[in-house]
Amino acid sequence: MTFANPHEQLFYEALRIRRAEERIIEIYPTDRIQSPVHLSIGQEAIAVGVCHPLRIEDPLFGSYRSHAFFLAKGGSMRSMFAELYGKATGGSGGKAGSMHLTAPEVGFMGSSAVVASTIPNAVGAALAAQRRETGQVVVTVFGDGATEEGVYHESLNFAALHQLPVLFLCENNGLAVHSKLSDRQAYGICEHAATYGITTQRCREGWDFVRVNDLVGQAVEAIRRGDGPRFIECRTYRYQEHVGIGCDHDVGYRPRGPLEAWQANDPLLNEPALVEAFDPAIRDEIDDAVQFAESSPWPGPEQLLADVA
Amino acid sequence: MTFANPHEQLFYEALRIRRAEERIIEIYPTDRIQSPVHLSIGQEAIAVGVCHPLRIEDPLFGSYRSHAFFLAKGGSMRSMFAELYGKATGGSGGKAGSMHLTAPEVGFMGSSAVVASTIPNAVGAALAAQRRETGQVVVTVFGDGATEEGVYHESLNFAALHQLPVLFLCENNGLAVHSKLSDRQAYGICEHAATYGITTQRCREGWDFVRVNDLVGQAVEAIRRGDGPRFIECRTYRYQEHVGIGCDHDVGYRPRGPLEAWQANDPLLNEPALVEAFDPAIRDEIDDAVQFAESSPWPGPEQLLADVA
Amino acid sequence: MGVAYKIEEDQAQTTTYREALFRCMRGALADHPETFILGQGVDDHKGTFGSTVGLAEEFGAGRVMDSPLAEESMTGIGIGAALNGLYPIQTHIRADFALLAMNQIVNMAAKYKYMFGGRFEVPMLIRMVIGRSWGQGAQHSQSLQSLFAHVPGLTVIMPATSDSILETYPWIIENHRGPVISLEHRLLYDIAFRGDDARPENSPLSSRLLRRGKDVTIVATSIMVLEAKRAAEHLAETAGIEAEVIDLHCVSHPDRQMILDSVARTGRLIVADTSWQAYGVAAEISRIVCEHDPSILRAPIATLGMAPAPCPTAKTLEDLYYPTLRSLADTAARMVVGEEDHGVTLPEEASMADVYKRFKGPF
Amino acid sequence: MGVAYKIEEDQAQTTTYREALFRCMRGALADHPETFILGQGVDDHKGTFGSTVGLAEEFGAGRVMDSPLAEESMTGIGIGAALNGLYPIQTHIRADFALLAMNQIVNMAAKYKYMFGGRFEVPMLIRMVIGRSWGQGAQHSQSLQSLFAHVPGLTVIMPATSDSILETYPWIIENHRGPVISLEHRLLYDIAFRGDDARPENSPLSSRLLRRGKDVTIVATSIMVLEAKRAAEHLAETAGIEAEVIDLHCVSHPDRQMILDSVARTGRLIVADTSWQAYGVAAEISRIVCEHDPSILRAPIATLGMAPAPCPTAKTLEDLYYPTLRSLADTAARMVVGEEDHGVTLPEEASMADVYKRFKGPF
Ligand SMILES: Cc1ncc(C[n+]2csc(CCOP(=O)(O)OP(=O)(O)O)c2C)c(N)n1
Ligand SMILES: Cc1ncc(C[n+]2csc(CCOP(=O)(O)OP(=O)(O)O)c2C)c(N)n1
Ligand SMILES: [Mg+2]
Ligand SMILES: [Mg+2]
Repeated sequence: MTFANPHEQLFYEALRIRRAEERIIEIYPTDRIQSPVHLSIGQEAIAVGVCHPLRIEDPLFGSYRSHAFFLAKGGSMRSMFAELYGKATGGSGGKAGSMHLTAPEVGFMGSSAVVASTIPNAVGAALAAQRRETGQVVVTVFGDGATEEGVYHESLNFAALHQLPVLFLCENNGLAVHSKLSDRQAYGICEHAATYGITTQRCREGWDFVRVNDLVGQAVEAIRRGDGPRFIECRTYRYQEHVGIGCDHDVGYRPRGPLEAWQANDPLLNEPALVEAFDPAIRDEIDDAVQFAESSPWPGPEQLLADVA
Repeated sequence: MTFANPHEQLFYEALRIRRAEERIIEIYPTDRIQSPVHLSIGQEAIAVGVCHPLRIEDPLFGSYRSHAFFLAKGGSMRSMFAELYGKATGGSGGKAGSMHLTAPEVGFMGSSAVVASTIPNAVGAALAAQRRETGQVVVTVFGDGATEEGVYHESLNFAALHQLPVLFLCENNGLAVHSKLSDRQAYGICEHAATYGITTQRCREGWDFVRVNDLVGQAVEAIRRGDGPRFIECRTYRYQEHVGIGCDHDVGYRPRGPLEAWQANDPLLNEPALVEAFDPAIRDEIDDAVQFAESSPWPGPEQLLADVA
Repeated sequence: MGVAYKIEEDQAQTTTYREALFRCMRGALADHPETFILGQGVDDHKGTFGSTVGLAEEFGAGRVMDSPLAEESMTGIGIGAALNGLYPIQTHIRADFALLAMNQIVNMAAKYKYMFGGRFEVPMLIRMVIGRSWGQGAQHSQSLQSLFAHVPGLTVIMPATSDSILETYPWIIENHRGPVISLEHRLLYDIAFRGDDARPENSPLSSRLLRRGKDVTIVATSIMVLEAKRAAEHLAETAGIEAEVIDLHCVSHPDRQMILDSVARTGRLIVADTSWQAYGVAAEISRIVCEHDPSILRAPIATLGMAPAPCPTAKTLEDLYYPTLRSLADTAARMVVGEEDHGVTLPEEASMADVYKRFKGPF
Repeated sequence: MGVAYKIEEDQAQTTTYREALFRCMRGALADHPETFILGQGVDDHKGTFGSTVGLAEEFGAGRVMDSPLAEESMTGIGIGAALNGLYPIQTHIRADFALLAMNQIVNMAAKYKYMFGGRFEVPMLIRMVIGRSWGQGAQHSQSLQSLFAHVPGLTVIMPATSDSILETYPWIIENHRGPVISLEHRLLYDIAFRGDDARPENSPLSSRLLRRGKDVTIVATSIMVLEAKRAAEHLAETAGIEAEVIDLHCVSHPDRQMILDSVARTGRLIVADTSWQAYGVAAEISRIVCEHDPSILRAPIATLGMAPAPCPTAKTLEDLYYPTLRSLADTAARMVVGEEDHGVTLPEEASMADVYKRFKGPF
């Protein structure tokens, strides 16, 4: 696939993620995906904007909400669907499910279902990169809620103290499950991170993959130059419920207004020509991946005790 | 004992602490105090300056380095020495030793040998004070090193979020064991704490008990009025080694210069008339406490399994 | 003050585990002004799987507090609140997350009383939910009772039925002045119980003899208690094998005498637990028997628990990972008949497997 | 690459536990460029009780890194560094502090390999020092092996001698690709060992049969191995009682066959551990025996460990809190003679008690 400009390429990547998750929504009621899913619909622009400036060998660590980053970093569609189906051909051989996607072959290192727990892992990978002079930039992606965990403070401090090549990327969707940010945090995320001596930037237009791409591109360049860690907070908006495939603007914890405002800016909803142009290829890829997952074998009993210690 | 002015009173309190710890140093080689001791010599002014403005019922939580705060808060000299001796008459019946002094009768709640671990306990006590409308102000005392622990971040956030009546009091002696602050922290303690929306103040003259007393007095008043949490960082200087009774300016990790500079300001070393006036009464109290500890019984075997669950 | 909630007198009526939890939470808030609930999402519309739903509206945000994502400090705050006159009830929607609070639980809550010579008490209830099934995976499925039960100063319970909850929670909140950790099983939430189990005679913080039988003793925890009862009924009906079933319930303070008496009678012991076996419940029960008199065992004991691995998500592996009604019945039959080829018809997985299957999250 | 350090051939030469640790730390840095040491104070003049002293000067601050006070993230950083090509050696000067890192140890390090289908490895060594004696108190004295050994994915060792360290550490660093937790005993640091114990035949990650005897099997861990050897020698000399002594060493992966063979021969079992007994080592050994064949036990087993309470500081209580050479010898004599009133002269506490007494900190 060739693209006329970066906007189109990033659009394609973002659309690919959205369609993949929409396919998950379609399949889910059949119970063939027996795995709790945390969808990124509405948040895809961040994943593609962040991953585009990265090299394959730049390690990225994610959370349970990682379909978007897995795909944006270059993880294979087949690997993802097979993993969601719990098949032996999944990226983790069916042992991981949606919450623990991985694709080390493209630097997508790991994703954890324990909030904030991969943040220090990313800092450690950055320490190794610095020590081994690999030239890697490490990225840790986490939600606004993750910044409340103690380990976040510890990780910012260590990264800043040793000027490690790590990008802290906060996807701020204003919610942790159903709890509003203002009910959880007394600090401003960027103001707080800046006190560790880390250069921080805020991106309010989290729907704008080109803007995210540019911001991250500059940050990654600075980090690779040896300027130490950087911090970027991207505002974003989660369209679906926290976990699962439904919508939940009717249950009372959040109003519809901001959803509509966000959607009015969402390129994937506002550029039908590009959607039309890209959908067929994307549909083929997803069809193929689902077919692959469906026809793949289950992991055998010998896998139960394999790879424990 | 009556005093001509607050300076004299606080001087007396501080001297009382120093003499008590000097007595520990004297006794230690006899091995009658079988307990790791973290002395506060050089740091006493903070303890007396902090505790003076407090009410008895204001809970204070400390660390393993708590002789000074125990005494300043009103803990009994006898109780402390008996506890150091491991006697049944000690504040914790001999089960606690130096690192876990307590005197709930005067609001000295507890002290923990795990760095930073009483900070959230203080915040919780403040939550109870707020909920139960007790009018208490809770104080948590911790070192500069403790601010590196994740739970510190979590505790600041919660206290600020709920505007709890708690005073965070950081005794910044620039060291954690033998590690310099600049080798451990990328942030400025006050700048960082301020990002939680907590009013912070720094006191560079940590030898000056009157100044500490005034600062804390104002903060405590504000907190009691319902203004929410406050933060005070006091610079201070530890004269002795981290744990144990020795001096350690000769082992290479810190120069003598700052010690001498600090001592030049230390009222206890520079006002011999007051020392002379107060020493006899203090000596009597300490003699009595040591005598009490010496002659007290050991806890009996029935104590081994008492008070477990 | 009397016990806040009693089991319904009407035995025909059933109560789900979730309803029992809800009644206890509501009862605690209504009857004890010093209680408060602190946990992530306790005030949202899902209300901790329904166990706290609507309580924030009824009792106010000060009594039912949403918490930041900060397990260590939340536990520490609970301890501090307990030290200053409140009774905290804390929730972890997965026991796995409580690993972030181990320092406050083990170094502080468990020790505060003893360490200070009995001068403080830390009354509090920490609820932790054990996840299972439907792709929970390695970090949403751990059953950490052994880690807590190893530590003096903690009381650890694993309520297996609605009754257990209704008997224990109000009693603890009213009478017990130390920290209690309760491991609730997510798959029990939807199960309705008739409430006709024997009730413990004294403190509910002990074990329960649920079924008499002469052939084999099954000591079980949490959801394995249900499997044990089903297995016992199946074996009695189809093969005349009578299993005695003990719900261990208070895993930190099991009723040693009850276990020893039972094994002395049956001579055979199966331990069915929800966690890994090394250093787990089966190990502890083995110690109790071995220290007392191993000769009461007429055969080697059999133990069931999770496979010695993190939990995989693929259904095919998950099915092998957990012990089942069928594997339990098979084990008991083999033990009593004394042969691998015991000839006893094994139960279809139907009943409980259906429960597990119906579970589709949310968490 | 061969094993970095071998035990001295000259049997007369002795090596302290501290020296053994130091040689392994130095050897790891010298022979394996990917190793680094990360821990509080590892680069200071005291150098983790002497085990890392001078290494920062020799290998640079990048290889021997002081860490902030931040146990959870330090462990997480170690894991991340391991995932990206380094081999971290981490230190906790008290095992108690590792409770702050439980999430990274249990939820991450133990699971990273399995959870991702074997696509990652987390080779790392986490050293934790067990404190004891002289007023360490409740929070500086815990011996947390059981908490870790319960969790699949972790390998947990308790080196009891200088040999154990010299055999195991270099081997792990060179050959083992998963996380290893080593619990070192603070009171062993000053003890010099002659180095004449039998060496394990294959991997050093197993148990060690240290002494043959026909009358009773003593399975011991850490410092209790020394007490067991002393007790065995005393009993042999004074009463002709021959105790077989097994150093469990790898508590997560004990040599089951060695234990079962021994108990089958002696018929009697004592387990002497450094921690609490509930859900502890004695429980696990009991499970191994009970699942295999409890009839090999001719008597109830006896177990020694810490009293079921947090550790008190008063000397009088601390003396009761820990098992001793004397209580171990007494237990063995009672078991073998079969009577409370066994008539065997018990050892004076002299030797080990002297060691404990000499210990005066610092931490
Ligand atoms: C340590 C821990 N605590 C609680 C949870 C339950 N939980 C799962 S996701 C989540 C919210 C996280 O919010 P945020 O970091 O903002 O990420 P988002 O889901 O919004 O992308 C919570 C509380 C968990 N998985 N881990
Ligand atoms: C959680 C934890 N980590 C490490 C230690 C070991 N330790 C004891 S005191 C101390 C230094 C604390 O420094 P600081 O907070 O500045 O207090 P100070 O001793 O200077 O008063 C350390 C690392 C501990 N007790 N607890
Ligand atoms: Mg969020
Ligand atoms: Mg300090």
